[in-house]
Amino acid sequence: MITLLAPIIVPVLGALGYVVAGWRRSTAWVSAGSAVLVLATAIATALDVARSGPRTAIAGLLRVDALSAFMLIVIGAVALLATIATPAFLRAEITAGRATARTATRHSVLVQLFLAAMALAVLAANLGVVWVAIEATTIVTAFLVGQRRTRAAVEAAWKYVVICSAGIALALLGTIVLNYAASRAPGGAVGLDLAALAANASMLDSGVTRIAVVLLILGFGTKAGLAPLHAWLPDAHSQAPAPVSALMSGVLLSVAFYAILRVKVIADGALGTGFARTALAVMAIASLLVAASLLLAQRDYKRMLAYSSIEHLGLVALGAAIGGPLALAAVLLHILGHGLAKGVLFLGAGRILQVTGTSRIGDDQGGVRGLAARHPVLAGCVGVGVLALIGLPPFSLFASELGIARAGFAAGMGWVTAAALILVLVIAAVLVGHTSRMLLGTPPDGPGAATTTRHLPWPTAIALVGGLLACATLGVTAGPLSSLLHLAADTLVGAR
Amino acid sequence: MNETLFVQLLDLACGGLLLTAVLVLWRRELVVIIHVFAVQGAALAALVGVLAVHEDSIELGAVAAGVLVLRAGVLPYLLRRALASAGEARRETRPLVNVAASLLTAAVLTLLAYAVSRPLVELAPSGLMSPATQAIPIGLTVVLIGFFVLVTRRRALSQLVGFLLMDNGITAVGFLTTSGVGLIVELGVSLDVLLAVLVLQILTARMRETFGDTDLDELRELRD
Amino acid sequence: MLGLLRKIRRTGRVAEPAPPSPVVDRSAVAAELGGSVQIRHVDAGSCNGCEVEIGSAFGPVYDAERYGARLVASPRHADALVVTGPVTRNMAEPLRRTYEAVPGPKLVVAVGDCARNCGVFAGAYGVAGAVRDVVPVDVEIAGCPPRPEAIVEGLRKLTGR
Amino acid sequence: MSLVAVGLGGALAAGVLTALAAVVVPRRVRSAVAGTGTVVTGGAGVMAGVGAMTGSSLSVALPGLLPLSGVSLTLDALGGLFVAVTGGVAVAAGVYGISYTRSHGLDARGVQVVFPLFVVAMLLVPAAASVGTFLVCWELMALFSLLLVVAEHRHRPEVAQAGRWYAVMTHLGFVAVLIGLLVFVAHAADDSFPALREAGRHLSPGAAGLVFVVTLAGFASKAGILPLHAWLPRAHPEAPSHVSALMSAAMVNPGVYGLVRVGFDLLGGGTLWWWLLVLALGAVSAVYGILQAAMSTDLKRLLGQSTTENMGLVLVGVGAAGVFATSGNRVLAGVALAAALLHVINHAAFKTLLFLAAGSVLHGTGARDLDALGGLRAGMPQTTAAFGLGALAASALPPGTAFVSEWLLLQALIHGLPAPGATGGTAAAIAMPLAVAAVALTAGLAVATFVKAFGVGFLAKPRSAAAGNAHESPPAMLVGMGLAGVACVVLALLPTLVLPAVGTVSGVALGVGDPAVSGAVTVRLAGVAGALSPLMLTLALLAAVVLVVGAVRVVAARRARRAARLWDCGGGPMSARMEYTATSFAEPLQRVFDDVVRPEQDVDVTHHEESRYLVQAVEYRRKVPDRVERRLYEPVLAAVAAWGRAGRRLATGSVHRYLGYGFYTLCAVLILVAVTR
Amino acid sequence: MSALGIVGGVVQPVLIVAGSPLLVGVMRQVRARLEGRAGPGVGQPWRDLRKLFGKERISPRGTSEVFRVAPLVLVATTLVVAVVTPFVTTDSAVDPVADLFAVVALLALGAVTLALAGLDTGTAFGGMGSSREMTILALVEPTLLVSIFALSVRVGSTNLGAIVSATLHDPVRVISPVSLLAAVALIIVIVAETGRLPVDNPSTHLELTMVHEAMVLEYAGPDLALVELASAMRMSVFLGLLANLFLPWGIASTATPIALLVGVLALIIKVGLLGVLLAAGEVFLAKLRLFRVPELLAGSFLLSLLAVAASFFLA
Repeated sequence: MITLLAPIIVPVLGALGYVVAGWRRSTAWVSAGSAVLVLATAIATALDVARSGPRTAIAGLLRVDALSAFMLIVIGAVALLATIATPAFLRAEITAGRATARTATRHSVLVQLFLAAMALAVLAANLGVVWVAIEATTIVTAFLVGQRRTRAAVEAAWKYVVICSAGIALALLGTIVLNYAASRAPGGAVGLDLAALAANASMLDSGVTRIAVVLLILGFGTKAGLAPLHAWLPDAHSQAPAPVSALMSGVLLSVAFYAILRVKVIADGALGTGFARTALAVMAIASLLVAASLLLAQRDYKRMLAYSSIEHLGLVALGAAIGGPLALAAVLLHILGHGLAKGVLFLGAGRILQVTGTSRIGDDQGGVRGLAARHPVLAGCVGVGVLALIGLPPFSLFASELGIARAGFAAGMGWVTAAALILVLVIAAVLVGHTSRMLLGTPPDGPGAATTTRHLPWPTAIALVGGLLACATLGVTAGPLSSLLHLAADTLVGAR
Repeated sequence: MNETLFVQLLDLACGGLLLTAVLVLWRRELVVIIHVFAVQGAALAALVGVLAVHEDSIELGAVAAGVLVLRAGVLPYLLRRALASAGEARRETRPLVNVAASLLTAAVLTLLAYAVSRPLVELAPSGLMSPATQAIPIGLTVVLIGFFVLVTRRRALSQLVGFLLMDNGITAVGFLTTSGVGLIVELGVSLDVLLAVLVLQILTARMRETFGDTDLDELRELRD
Repeated sequence: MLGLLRKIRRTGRVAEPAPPSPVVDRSAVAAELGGSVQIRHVDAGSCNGCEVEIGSAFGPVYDAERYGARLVASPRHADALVVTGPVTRNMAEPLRRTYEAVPGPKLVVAVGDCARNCGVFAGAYGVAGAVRDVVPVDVEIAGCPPRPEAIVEGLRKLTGR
Repeated sequence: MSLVAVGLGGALAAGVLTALAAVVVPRRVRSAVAGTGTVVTGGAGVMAGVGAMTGSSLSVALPGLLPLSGVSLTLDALGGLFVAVTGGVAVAAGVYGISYTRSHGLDARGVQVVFPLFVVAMLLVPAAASVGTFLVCWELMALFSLLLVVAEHRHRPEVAQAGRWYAVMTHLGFVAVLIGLLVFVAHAADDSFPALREAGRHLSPGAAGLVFVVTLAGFASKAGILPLHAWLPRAHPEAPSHVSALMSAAMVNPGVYGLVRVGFDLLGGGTLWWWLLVLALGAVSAVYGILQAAMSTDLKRLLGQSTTENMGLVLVGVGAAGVFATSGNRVLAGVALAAALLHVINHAAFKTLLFLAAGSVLHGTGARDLDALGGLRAGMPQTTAAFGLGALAASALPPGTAFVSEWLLLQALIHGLPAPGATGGTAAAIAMPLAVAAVALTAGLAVATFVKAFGVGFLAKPRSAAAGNAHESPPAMLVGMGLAGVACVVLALLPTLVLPAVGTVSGVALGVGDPAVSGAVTVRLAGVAGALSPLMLTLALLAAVVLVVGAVRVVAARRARRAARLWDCGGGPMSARMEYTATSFAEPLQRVFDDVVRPEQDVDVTHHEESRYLVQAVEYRRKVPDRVERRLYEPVLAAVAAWGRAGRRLATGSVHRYLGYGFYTLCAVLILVAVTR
Repeated sequence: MSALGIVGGVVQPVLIVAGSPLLVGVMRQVRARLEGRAGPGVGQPWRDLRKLFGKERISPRGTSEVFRVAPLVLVATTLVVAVVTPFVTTDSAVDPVADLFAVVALLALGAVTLALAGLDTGTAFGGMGSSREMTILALVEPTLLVSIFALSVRVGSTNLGAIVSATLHDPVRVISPVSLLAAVALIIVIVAETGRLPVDNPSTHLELTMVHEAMVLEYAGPDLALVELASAMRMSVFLGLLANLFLPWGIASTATPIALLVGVLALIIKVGLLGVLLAAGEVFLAKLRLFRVPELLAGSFLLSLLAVAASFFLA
């Protein structure tokens, strides 16, 4: 019970603490502490679930199974990375005059609420509550995206809220339609309880469920950064402060996708695997195509990372479309690996922005160039992070991409998988090209150069290196996590 | 309440919903649009009220009251406040799709909504709820029109209204299908919508601070 | 091709019969060469008259090659230098270097009056001197230009054939 | 514990420990520690490889590693050969690296940590026994090598560019291998090689052909085969030299390994056209590679291009083996494959030597451009000797190292003309002579190329101050070169030490019982009347030299040798600018192959300001672009760039547009749902 | 290693070394006579060699061991070829070396060392000569090997002894189109390899037209003698190879003195005749421009390829 509620309550308490005490030297690490607690309870929950199956709390409003537990771990892990780097980040922002202690306080409060909302989203037993929680993340993060209050930040925040709200409204419509279908199920009203829906999926009217599933996938897909309603993502992720970008890219997208995974179980039960598979595969390929198209001529490294998130969610969607234990386990592993790697990269990108003052990828006119010469550790982490991101071993993204591809070919989706792999290849090529332009070569002299030679703050360094090490370790061996992975995948497959 | 009256009142409320949605599309003065939106909120509340009376549900009645307060009171108030601080720009400048074409599109969207919602309508059992179910397409139409407003209107405030239109439509569909999706979810959704509007209102203000105007086509700094 | 063949048959041998050997006493160096003398020709400032005659001496009619003399492309391959013309200032050093480049035992033949005593160019401002003023000369062939027969005769003194 | 287990385990342990040690030890001793560790790793690899080739084998399954796939390793004879080769190269490169890295500022942690790991990854590729394992080792190898390639990015802007090319092309190759193997796995019970082997027997010809062609593309790109070679002459030269050696001598081999493993072992031989394709690719690559090398003036780039050539020759051998095997001539197939594998070994030996020597030149002069080198024999005699030995080997002249393998290859090709009317007879009758011609042309051009490289680079007079001040490399580098040199000499004189084992390996790979090649001193071929003894040839040559020296002593006059000026036509001192350069040396060949290489020449005449009749300077530039690159890569790159420009229109910044994407999709999907109920 | 082989291994090199300057003498004499000149006599090359051996050795400054060793290697490679190739006897003294590829490669090795020596001097001419020599070598190699392919296909071996014996036992083969095509191709190749007209002019003094001569411009005395001897030997070896590959009759297949004598005489006659023909042919030819040479070689390559095709399709 407590472990179930803790991931929601701890951040809320953290937020309250910041509201009361404000952000200062003594409270700077509270958010990290709350992330540690979230992670710890997540692990405890996972162990518990693995041992004794799903649990519910608060009159069946919260429910945790292996999948939820896994998602909690993802939230906790990435949140830990982000919050470790946060104090140094905020301090640097304040030093640079881009933020005040008030901004920092608000930042910390909102981040805590953000964590709480995400935890609620994965713990909620009711699809409606999932929706509420996910929409809540939009509201909470809107001001985080607009934190800098520059033109670009306000613009990004507006687009973020409008597009996401519009998109997720479709999911609400879908939820309502699904509720309607459930209420008309022959075996008696089912309601919006996820487990009940999954168990009774075959009872649902197929005509109505089709509409509901389409709307749900489109709607939650918006929040997960999948095409066609992906366009908020690069703006928001590039404008948000680095730790927030890390959280948004690393977990928020996955949390939204978690909802799609839940919906897919229902859809598979009600409509057979083909329907959701087609929808997801189309969206996956479209997302990959969009990401590739916009990465090719990309000039901003934070946007580059954002588009890469679209790409990875596209891969995840492809994995979900493929279905089956292997693909779904790979999808989950991919979510975790991507969260860690992308978290590291956004933190690194934030640091690069702080030391260079520009978010342009280096070219003849300026931008970030020759970073490795001036900031070897930072550049090394970002470089290795990008290598992890393009799916090179020993990082876990390799294992998960391999798993998805293997399952894809085995499931008779060879052509789609091959097309996706080729798009991923193009994206990898582009990422490597852009990153190498930033990191390698002789550092430029004169204005726009990476002139500040301040050292990487040690917490940031720990976050960067730790995240990469975690990602690599996962790629070498998932250890005890692998049974959780399979358990979670089984919750998605077993309902069929 | 006898069945005929119920059907009549229900249809009236739904007609109000649809009409107000079309009016939002039609009119260009922002003040008028906000008024129309308030009327739509009232129509929605009426719809819920009718359902509450029909089902003799006090709970639903309370919900109806809540809907009335939120959608005909609080939200229009917020919109008006946003408009008041908007200063000069009180009219929707040229929308991306002109009014005539918008109205034609609305007609097409209505047809689409009817076509799409056929399975929903067919699923309804004959009897108690059937007249409500018949009205589902109207809710769907409102959603689509709201989305269309979102896509074609240049003012921040009109977009806000578009979003709320969608939301009204969704709520309508919710009540028309199953008389709501449970109290907690309903509350959560309403809270979310409220907060979203608040956030958007604040952002509108900030936009004016930084951009000086709220023509959304000014927002083109972030691009590739 | 057939035409050429016919021509060859009709022409037959054009080389004139060899005159009697002029060799009285060969120098020790010449004897060491044993009937095979490779020649590097150096034009140290000649008017090209002597070159024309050297050309004829190696042509089919006089056929100096039959006595074992042969023109070569490099002083490294040569046993003897055939020097023509008065040695001009610019050619004095090259001539010396060419002489240096020839592996021993080696000989120098000065062909023509200019090479022997600067001829009409004697005392001219660009002339460094006769060949013997620059490198040791073993055989001198007089004439302005010397007739091919004289050149052949001079060379036969080296080959001893 | 078998030799293989000890070796492979030792290599793994030593490599990882070395990497860890390189993190912690101080900079002073880091190069030495990393180098020594790499030597141990390589040595253990050799042990494992030799063990596997001589009969013992190893199978390990580690399901806990690599989530979702698991790791399983099996080292058999075929893999053993490649492991041994890689280990051997690593030993030489490791020793060499001790000094080289220290003197090139490469003793920062990055390179020293990655280098032993790179070796380990390469050692593991041939030991993989499942698709997952294979792919992970393959990519690890690519990752580590990529990190090593960009090690010197701060010094030369080309490095970053080379790194980009390499990263993209290697990933392209990986994706090809991935797709091919996964298509294969989809037809099998699981992703282990035994399961694939089983499935390979029942695969439909179409599916098998698809698997083969797609994986071939990947393997060919790793081996630097046309048209996927473009990265190789960029990446190999730009890496630090000991890494270049490892890449060019060892990292291209997994391409061959993969081809043999998938084509012969897993797919069971396939059909004729597969191998004709391989043969053609090999032949074209060989000729094109060496032609590019012949035009090249960059010493290391030249060596990289020569790698394409040699891998092309190997592929000719593999292709011929396939052609013979599919037409039933298993014995000859064994000979051809043995030739290919022996060439892999030989190439590894001499390419290591050459790259290490080129690195030594870089160390001694700081220059790679042949047009700026020359006269190095005075300053760096050992390096000159090493390069000379390597060049002799690479030119395939006796008593060089590659001579034996090319001889074997030609033997196989020459005997490949089947009796008229035999299956595949016509194709073979057309393919074999052309293959022989290609091999022969390659051999001829290789001679010209390496005469150029050695003659222009090391002999003659220095063409720049840097070359004039060349100094010999430190002992560790010399030892590294020495090791490679000894390997070259041994392989050249006594190929029979390895040939029987190689013959056995190729026999096993093809499923033939008898080894194709035998003999203790003389190489004898099974089923073919051919024999060659490189040792006797060399001895005969030495005897003849001694005889001639003696005879000259007797005949020639007792005169002292005189030192003299060079014959400069008596003119002023001959300056280095009058020498033939690498560019001018290659000019006649370039003219001959004008239509193939399409050189770009540019003559700029600058006139004197006062008068047009006085020339101030004449500038001649020549560039030999890679024509395949021009025709194939540039259009693709242009198309991708156009795609990128067009793609930017997707994100114009207009929120209406963004919402519109959703709205239109929603409408379309709703219509679709309504229509298709 | 049979007695026949050993005898051959002794007799052949002696014969080649002694006879090849004479062959050059004969060829020069033939040319001189056809040009209407008297000529220096057949013995003149020997006189030249004797004189050169008596002269001073010169080491140009800046040259290295490569320059000094090259003539030795050049002679040694040719000598090994002279020992192992079946010129007089069908058996070879060192059979595992008597491979056609090995022989070709050995001859190429000699050319390579000389080219390196040319580069080693660092003179413009040295570089030019070796550049041209290597270009020609690179183009000759494929023709040579494909011709060998054509010849060895029908025998099933590249062992020279085997090829010669096979032709000996099956004389009809000689008049096959395979032989004819291969022979023409080989003749062109030999002309190119030995530096005769129209590829190279052995008696030119003009540096711009030189190939072989340009490389050896720095050699003097005994070194030059070795180079000259070697090039004469290469000529004999190539002609001998040509003769015995296509017309092996007269070659000794037993170790009896008569057979050996016949073998020696046959070789002398065959090679002498070929030399005379070659020299006579040269009178009718002018030197080709360097960049026309590849056309010639391409033609010969085509012929050799046709020979292979013929050996398969017309067999």
